[in-house]
Amino acid sequence: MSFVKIALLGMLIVCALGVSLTRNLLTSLIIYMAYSLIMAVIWMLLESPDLAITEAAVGAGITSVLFFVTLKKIHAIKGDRDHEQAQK
Amino acid sequence: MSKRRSDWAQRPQARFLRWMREGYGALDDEIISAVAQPAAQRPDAEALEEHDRLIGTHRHEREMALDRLANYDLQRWANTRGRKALTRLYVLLALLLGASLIYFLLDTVAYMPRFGQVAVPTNNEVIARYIEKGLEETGAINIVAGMILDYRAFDTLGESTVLFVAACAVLILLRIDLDDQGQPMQQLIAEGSDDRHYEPKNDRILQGSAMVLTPIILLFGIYVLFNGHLGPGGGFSGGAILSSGLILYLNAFGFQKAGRFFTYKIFMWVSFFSLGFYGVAKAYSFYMGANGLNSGIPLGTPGAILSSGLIMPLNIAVGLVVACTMYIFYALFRKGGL
Amino acid sequence: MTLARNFPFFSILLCLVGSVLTSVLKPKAARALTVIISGVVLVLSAFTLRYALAMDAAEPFMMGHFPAPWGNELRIGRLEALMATGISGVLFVTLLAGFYHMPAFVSDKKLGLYCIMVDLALGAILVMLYTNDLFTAYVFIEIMTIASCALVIVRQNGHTLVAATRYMIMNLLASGLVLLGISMLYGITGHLLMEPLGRSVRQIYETGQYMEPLTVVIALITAGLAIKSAMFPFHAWAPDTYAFAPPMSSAILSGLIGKAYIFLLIKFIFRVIGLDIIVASHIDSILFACGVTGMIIGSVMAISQRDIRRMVAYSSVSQIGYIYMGLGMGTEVGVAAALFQMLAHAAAKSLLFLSTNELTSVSGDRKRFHYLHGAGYRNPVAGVVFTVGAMSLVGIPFTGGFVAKLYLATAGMPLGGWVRALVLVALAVSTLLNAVYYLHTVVSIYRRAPAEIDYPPSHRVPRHAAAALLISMLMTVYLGIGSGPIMRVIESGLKMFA
Amino acid sequence: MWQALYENLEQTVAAILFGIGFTILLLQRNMIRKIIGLNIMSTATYLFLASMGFIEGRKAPIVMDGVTDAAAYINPIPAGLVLTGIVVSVSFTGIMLALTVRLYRRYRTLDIDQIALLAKGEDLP
Repeated sequence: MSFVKIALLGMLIVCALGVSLTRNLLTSLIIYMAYSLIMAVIWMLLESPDLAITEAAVGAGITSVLFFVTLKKIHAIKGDRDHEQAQK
Repeated sequence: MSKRRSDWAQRPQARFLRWMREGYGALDDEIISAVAQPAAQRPDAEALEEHDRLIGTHRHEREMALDRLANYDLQRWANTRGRKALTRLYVLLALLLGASLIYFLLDTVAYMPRFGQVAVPTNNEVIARYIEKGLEETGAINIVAGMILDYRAFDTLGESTVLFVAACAVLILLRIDLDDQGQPMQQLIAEGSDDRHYEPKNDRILQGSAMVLTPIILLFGIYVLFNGHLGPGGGFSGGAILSSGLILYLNAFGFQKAGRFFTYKIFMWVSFFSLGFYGVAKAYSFYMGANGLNSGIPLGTPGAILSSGLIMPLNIAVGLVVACTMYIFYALFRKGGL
Repeated sequence: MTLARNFPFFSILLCLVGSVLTSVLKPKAARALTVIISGVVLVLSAFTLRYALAMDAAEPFMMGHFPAPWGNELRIGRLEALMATGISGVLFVTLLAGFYHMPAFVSDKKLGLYCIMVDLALGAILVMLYTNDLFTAYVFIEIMTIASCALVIVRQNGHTLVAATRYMIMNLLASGLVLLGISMLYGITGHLLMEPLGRSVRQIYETGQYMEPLTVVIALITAGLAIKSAMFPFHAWAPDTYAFAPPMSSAILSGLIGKAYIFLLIKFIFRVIGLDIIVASHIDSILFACGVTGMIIGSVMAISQRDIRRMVAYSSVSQIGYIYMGLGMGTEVGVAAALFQMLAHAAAKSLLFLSTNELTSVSGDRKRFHYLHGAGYRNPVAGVVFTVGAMSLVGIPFTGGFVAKLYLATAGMPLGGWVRALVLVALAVSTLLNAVYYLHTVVSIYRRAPAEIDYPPSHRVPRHAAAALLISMLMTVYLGIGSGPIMRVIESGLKMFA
Repeated sequence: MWQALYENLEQTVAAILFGIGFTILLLQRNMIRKIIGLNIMSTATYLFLASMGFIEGRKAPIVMDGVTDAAAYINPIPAGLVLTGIVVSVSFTGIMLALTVRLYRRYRTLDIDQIALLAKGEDLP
């Protein structure tokens, strides 16, 4: 059992807890992105490159983009609202 | 409330009778008596009929009043201490449930086969055949691709269908319908479902890097797509990479430019052709297999780009479905249409 | 090698390809195509049933060139064919009777998408009936979950959005449990197809190695499927969903989709685990307890509703309780009775939801009971059909529900002392409660309408819809009169299962 | 037990993550966090599944140099199943997020309990 694997698995748990414990939605989202990326690395370590590439593209990529665009929709990302007001 | 309970109208049999007649639930009677005056004074059915006739015209108002009262109580209760205590209890119970779930699962894991060993139940004749015969039976170098698109192709057909059904469900939820004049419905736009007014921002840096990156990403996606039977990758990852290139382009240049080559019609037709091709091709091979016939699809030389029978076309079909679905997810979230 | 053995595969394929084809059609054509597909599936399933009745043992059907432990498989047996015929028949009638009032609930632009969902739901139901592979079942469970969520949210108001969100959360939780169960089972057996799984599980039971994970697997998968089929303590999502969805969707969700999950559970119990191991693990007692409680509490909740749609929705919770009571008896007779109850409930419940909608729409779309006075005269067909459906669920003789209850009681007889008593008491109490709320509704739709309430001018029900309602009423009655042959098919089908 | 848990470390972590995801799903009232909890739950299952296919010292199942010996490669089945699972989870994430957007547009909040309360009193005069 290599040290790297243990560290990565530990980080998974930390990230999962972090999602729930942070106050800001954006922060928890970014933590979730990190979680997905760590998962991709772990799959590389488990000798499943197919999974790693799919997780990196779908889990960390598309899913996060969808989350971000939702946050933008619900004005949880602050910059947008200012922009909107400035335009008016 | 020190009202005398001996009123006939309050007795169970009267409640039951009234409920059979009028239809409001017997269990709601408490609320009713709080709003309306007790029904009748005299214990006979005639009086009840009379009462019915009297309140008949006001029934609607009474129903409404009851609803408002119930709702008012509910909303008020939501801010009381009882509710807060209940919430705390719920939190405690949920934590307890989660902790006990973790405990049971860990207990189970301790009895599971050991990780990484050769002598585990999963290492059986099934994977022996996949690995040893996979190359000659499916022609795919990537055994995973051979497995999901040939041995267990029905699962993968289902999986592409999941994407299709998800895209349709999001279309139901988020698409802004055009009215009869072909204009988007104003009310929905006012609700903020469309953020088209943000664009075009004409961000030089973004546009410049998108100019460079989009072709590279698309090319890489196509490579992953076409290489699915030879190495890691395949339809799902390739499609996701393709769609991320498209999304980047969309973000840099806006919906108008992207809409020139990707419309709702194109989405539907591409999905139609990809899924239709997938379905028909696999149906042919399933039918042939089930009835013991030879499908007659050449497998080619393993390792060549044009090899392994149906796997590459199927990968491309899956990739197109994935790319379209992801792109339409994004476009629907952004502005409720394409 | 007859053509008939391909029919299950053809019907699944027809649904999947048909749904894709629907996506490029105009709404009217899409509607017609959906009805045609369900009709064709009905015919194909009937032929499959005829084919299955002639064979001695169930047949596997390879999906591809590779046999059992390697490739996906379907399995053609009597029970599967019977359920497929029943479900597609009910769906066909439901679509005929329900489609004409969909424009009241769904905007015209979204009708095409709705048709896609109906097709896919039918396809997923068929796959779950026929499949011989647990992972395929999982994938199609997800399709069914998403499609049924979409069936709810086509009607776009706040209630359906909230109901659909609840529905999705509960169902995805359940999917997670099922997937975890399947992956654990794969870890301890190394198989995904049901026959080799059954053999490995038997081996595990005999040697005792990995017995602890096996128990957890049974618990996880049973819990997941129980949540999805709205078994009593997990029914929280059901009433709102059934009450606010368009009536046709409620009919499909409650009548058909829930049944597919239960059928998968029965398959899992019989073909993967084995009834004796389930009994040894005492999971069946838990199902029994939940079923009995659900029967009573669902009925009590139904009585306390003031809205006819919610009442019908809660009565579904109680009826699902009957099915789980039969399952929980842990005997083949009990499961056979539960299967019959599934058919009876599917037929009666879809009919109830549809006729309820007819009754409320002649009363100005008001669902409170006192507005429904006289609705049975304003729309005589719906009144009669509702009455028969209600009678079936109450358990009046000559209807499907009566026979189902009779079989359940008979199945309870050979059980030990207090279990038998519990079965009989629960059946009696629940029947009484059902009678209270359904007969009350029947009485109120046949009361004289008060003069003060003005009702909308009555619209004509299209002939085909009225005919479809009457046909589904006849189906319920047929289940009550001609139950003998159906029960024989169910029993011989269960024998083939093992 | 601790020794066994350490040897099955991937599965142990997967079990803990599943529990955490489950608890987040139950506890958090914010829709977005609920969805993240769902995703954590499903990825935990995938980790559980994928760890079952790994065999120490063997390579990824991509045929190299024409070696088709079963002792050379790890189990390809879990990889295929997880691939399916990942795509399924992105689909339901999309739908849940779409539902969230619609709910927010209507009720201007992400708190599911509050939304349920607001929806109850909605069609009253």
